[in-house]
Amino acid sequence: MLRLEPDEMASRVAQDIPDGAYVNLGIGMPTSVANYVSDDREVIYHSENGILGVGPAPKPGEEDPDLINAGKQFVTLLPGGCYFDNAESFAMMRGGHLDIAVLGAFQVSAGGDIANWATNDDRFPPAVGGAMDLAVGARQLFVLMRHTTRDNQPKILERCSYPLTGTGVVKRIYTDLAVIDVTPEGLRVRELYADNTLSEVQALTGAPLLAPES
Amino acid sequence: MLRLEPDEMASRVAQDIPDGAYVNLGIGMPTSVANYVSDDREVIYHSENGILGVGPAPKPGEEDPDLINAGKQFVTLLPGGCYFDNAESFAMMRGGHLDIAVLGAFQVSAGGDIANWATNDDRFPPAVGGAMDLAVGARQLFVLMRHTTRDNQPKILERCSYPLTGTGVVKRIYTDLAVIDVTPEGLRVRELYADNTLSEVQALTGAPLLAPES
Amino acid sequence: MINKQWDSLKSAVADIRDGDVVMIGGFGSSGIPLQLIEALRQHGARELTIISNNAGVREEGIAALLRDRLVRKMVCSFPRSAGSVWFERLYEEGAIELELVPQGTLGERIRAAGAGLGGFYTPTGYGTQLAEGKETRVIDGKGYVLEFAMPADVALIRADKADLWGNLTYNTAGRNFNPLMAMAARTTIVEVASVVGVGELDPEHIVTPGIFVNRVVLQEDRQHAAA
Amino acid sequence: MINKQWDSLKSAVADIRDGDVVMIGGFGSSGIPLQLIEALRQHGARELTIISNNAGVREEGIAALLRDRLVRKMVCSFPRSAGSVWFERLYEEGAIELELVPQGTLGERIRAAGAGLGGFYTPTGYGTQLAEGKETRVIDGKGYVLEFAMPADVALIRADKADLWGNLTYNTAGRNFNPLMAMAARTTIVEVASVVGVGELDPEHIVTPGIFVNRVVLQEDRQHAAA
Repeated sequence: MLRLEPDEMASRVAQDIPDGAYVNLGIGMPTSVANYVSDDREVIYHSENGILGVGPAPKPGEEDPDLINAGKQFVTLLPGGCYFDNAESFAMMRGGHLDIAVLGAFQVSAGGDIANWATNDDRFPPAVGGAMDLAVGARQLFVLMRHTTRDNQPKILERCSYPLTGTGVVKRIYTDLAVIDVTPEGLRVRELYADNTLSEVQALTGAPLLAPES
Repeated sequence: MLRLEPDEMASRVAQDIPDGAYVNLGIGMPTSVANYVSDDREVIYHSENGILGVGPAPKPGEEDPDLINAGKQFVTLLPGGCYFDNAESFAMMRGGHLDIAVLGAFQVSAGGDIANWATNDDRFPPAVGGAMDLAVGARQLFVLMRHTTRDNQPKILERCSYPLTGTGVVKRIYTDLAVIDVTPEGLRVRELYADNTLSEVQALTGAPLLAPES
Repeated sequence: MINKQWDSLKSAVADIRDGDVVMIGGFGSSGIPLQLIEALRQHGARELTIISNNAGVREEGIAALLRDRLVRKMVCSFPRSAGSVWFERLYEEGAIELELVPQGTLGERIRAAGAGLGGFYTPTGYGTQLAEGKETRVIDGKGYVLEFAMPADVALIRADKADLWGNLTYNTAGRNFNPLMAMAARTTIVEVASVVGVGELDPEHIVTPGIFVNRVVLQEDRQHAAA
Repeated sequence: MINKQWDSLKSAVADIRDGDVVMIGGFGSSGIPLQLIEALRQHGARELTIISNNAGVREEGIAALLRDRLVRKMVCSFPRSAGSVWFERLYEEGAIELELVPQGTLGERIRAAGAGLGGFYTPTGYGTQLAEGKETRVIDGKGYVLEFAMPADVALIRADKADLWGNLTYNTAGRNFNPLMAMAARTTIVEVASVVGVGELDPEHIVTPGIFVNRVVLQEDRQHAAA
């Protein structure tokens, strides 16, 4: 069975980012999606800390100490970009102005619930950041995650066991095995990579999968 | 009995505007208060349409069509002034950031209610503008009005008969006869003009007046 | 390449439909999209709900929409100004519905829609006629009125400069409701005095980020001036 | 003449009291008033409630307040970052209270306090653990959580330039929570990289109007640079 590498997963998401889209990429693997959006597409990246038009990392020595992204990495601003405060930034997120948000997740449910901010391990203090605002607000919420945990347990489930970030909000799931749409009828496979079969992927999934529409 | 002229009334209010104050002057007679604030005081005037640091009228021919005050008159901006949108402007008003607002009124009650936006005449469509936001938000709300109606009926009453703008918000009333504080104990005369006596002023007032504190 | 500029006022408003809720920026004569309003009048959509601070004076702006009887309902804070004869006439005839909203509440309801909030508690209007029939609540000893978000189908706004991404700056006090309405409508259409290239506006000085703007149209006299 | 400039960080924070609620601007390392925080640490007020997006890393900023055990409670969205060792240690010890607030709700609660609103309905967190025990409401078919305004005694913020009236501009993404916190505290204290004369900031480019600012202090290294 083919399992995509992280860069291949990011590249697959990048194919579905349309020209002219306003996009928020979550911390971690989603951030790398930008590296694979082809140059003929003008995509405007949003960062929750108050940037539209996020550009690539600056050259060493040219960092602006205030110009970071949500992951606290130094970035640059593209021509046409701008700055704003937290209230305006989250108005963009919560108010449905972003076309697409791409988030990582611990778990996604068949109904489109997402859990990505806390495990049930209470040794560590919790932290939520902007995840819940993104989850409720983006017009389309894409999840980018491995299909299973390290010990091969499914991360796509009937119901999430971890604390929820948002309910009924996920539109599409990109994993290392497949692309899956969350639909009113249930989880519908949109694409299987290489020769992966529905039954192979189903075996690693904790909720029923519908076959791709022909 | 001495009745101040409108310019004298405005001048009397101006004496109580301290140096460095942020002040909103309502439409009509209150607007003229600015003409009497002495030059040794730096007062920053707010206009609800989105200006701090409102300056005097422009010279003829130098009007900026977008630069008007709440009364729709052309104004200028003082050095140090700035512009902002309606939400930020009313955040200043409602959020308690203005030191003083001076409003005209049809009626004021003994408990500090103010009625200044509508009469009970329903031939005309109602209009409220920013009056209710100013009434609830300014740290100190001063009312500047004639003591009585044209036919000598009191405008200071036990209860307002006109629709209210705000309840329990007026701090001080400047009329053509006296200056009156709204206190928890009731209306207390702060100042009687010239030889006006308490009983003369009381006769034209629809609520009990307390004598000035000695 | 992203280019939000439309070539005419007429085409920019052509899909506004009968019954639409239309926000119109401006305060008195300041920051009003007069050319977009005139294009909407010529377009002729009817039964409109107009959300705007004022209701126009003489035959100008919103007053012309009223005169042509294109408006079913006005939502505003100050419909009655010197010269607002068309609003007064229709109101007297019972030919128009009015929802009177305190000015700060009007702006905040628009902002709430743009910011994805359902509603908010404001002290404005508490204990007055304008709170009658509304839910109230005492929070920390102070009375508040519950007000709900107010979205729109279309916002017609005016700015000073735009770039091709729809980033906007304004002239002096011309902001008023314009930046808020830009956030709150499904389709935001802006008329501007000039259009500049992407990157020509200082990113620190942009007031309305282009994400809130769908269509940019140059004012017609400016088009002539540039031609 | 209005002059909000104070001559030292020390004097600007000297009246912060034990038990005060203190907002601190910044997001990660961006737009943090590090010098004001250090002045507060030296001042030594205890039992503070700190409202800030993060909880500091290593021994810097808020982490140093935690290390000195000056903080009773943190209100923030993301207290756990790489290197937030002091927060983690106190949390594990049970020596600090945490109120975890989604980031957009944190900003909006601060703004509500500054704007005189009592509270608002947000969709963020609806159906999650962070809404447990909170009032919810369905508006037009969508679920919302009721959140209340969050004011403070003091806000410590950072800006780029200030004039003597307290008007502020910021550097790039250094705005984040700073303009909101400026509105929400009884006393707002700002550290800046430069102070200019009244009228030297373009009125179109001022981000925080001086009405929201009480005290301006020049950063100490900037004071030396100017001397």
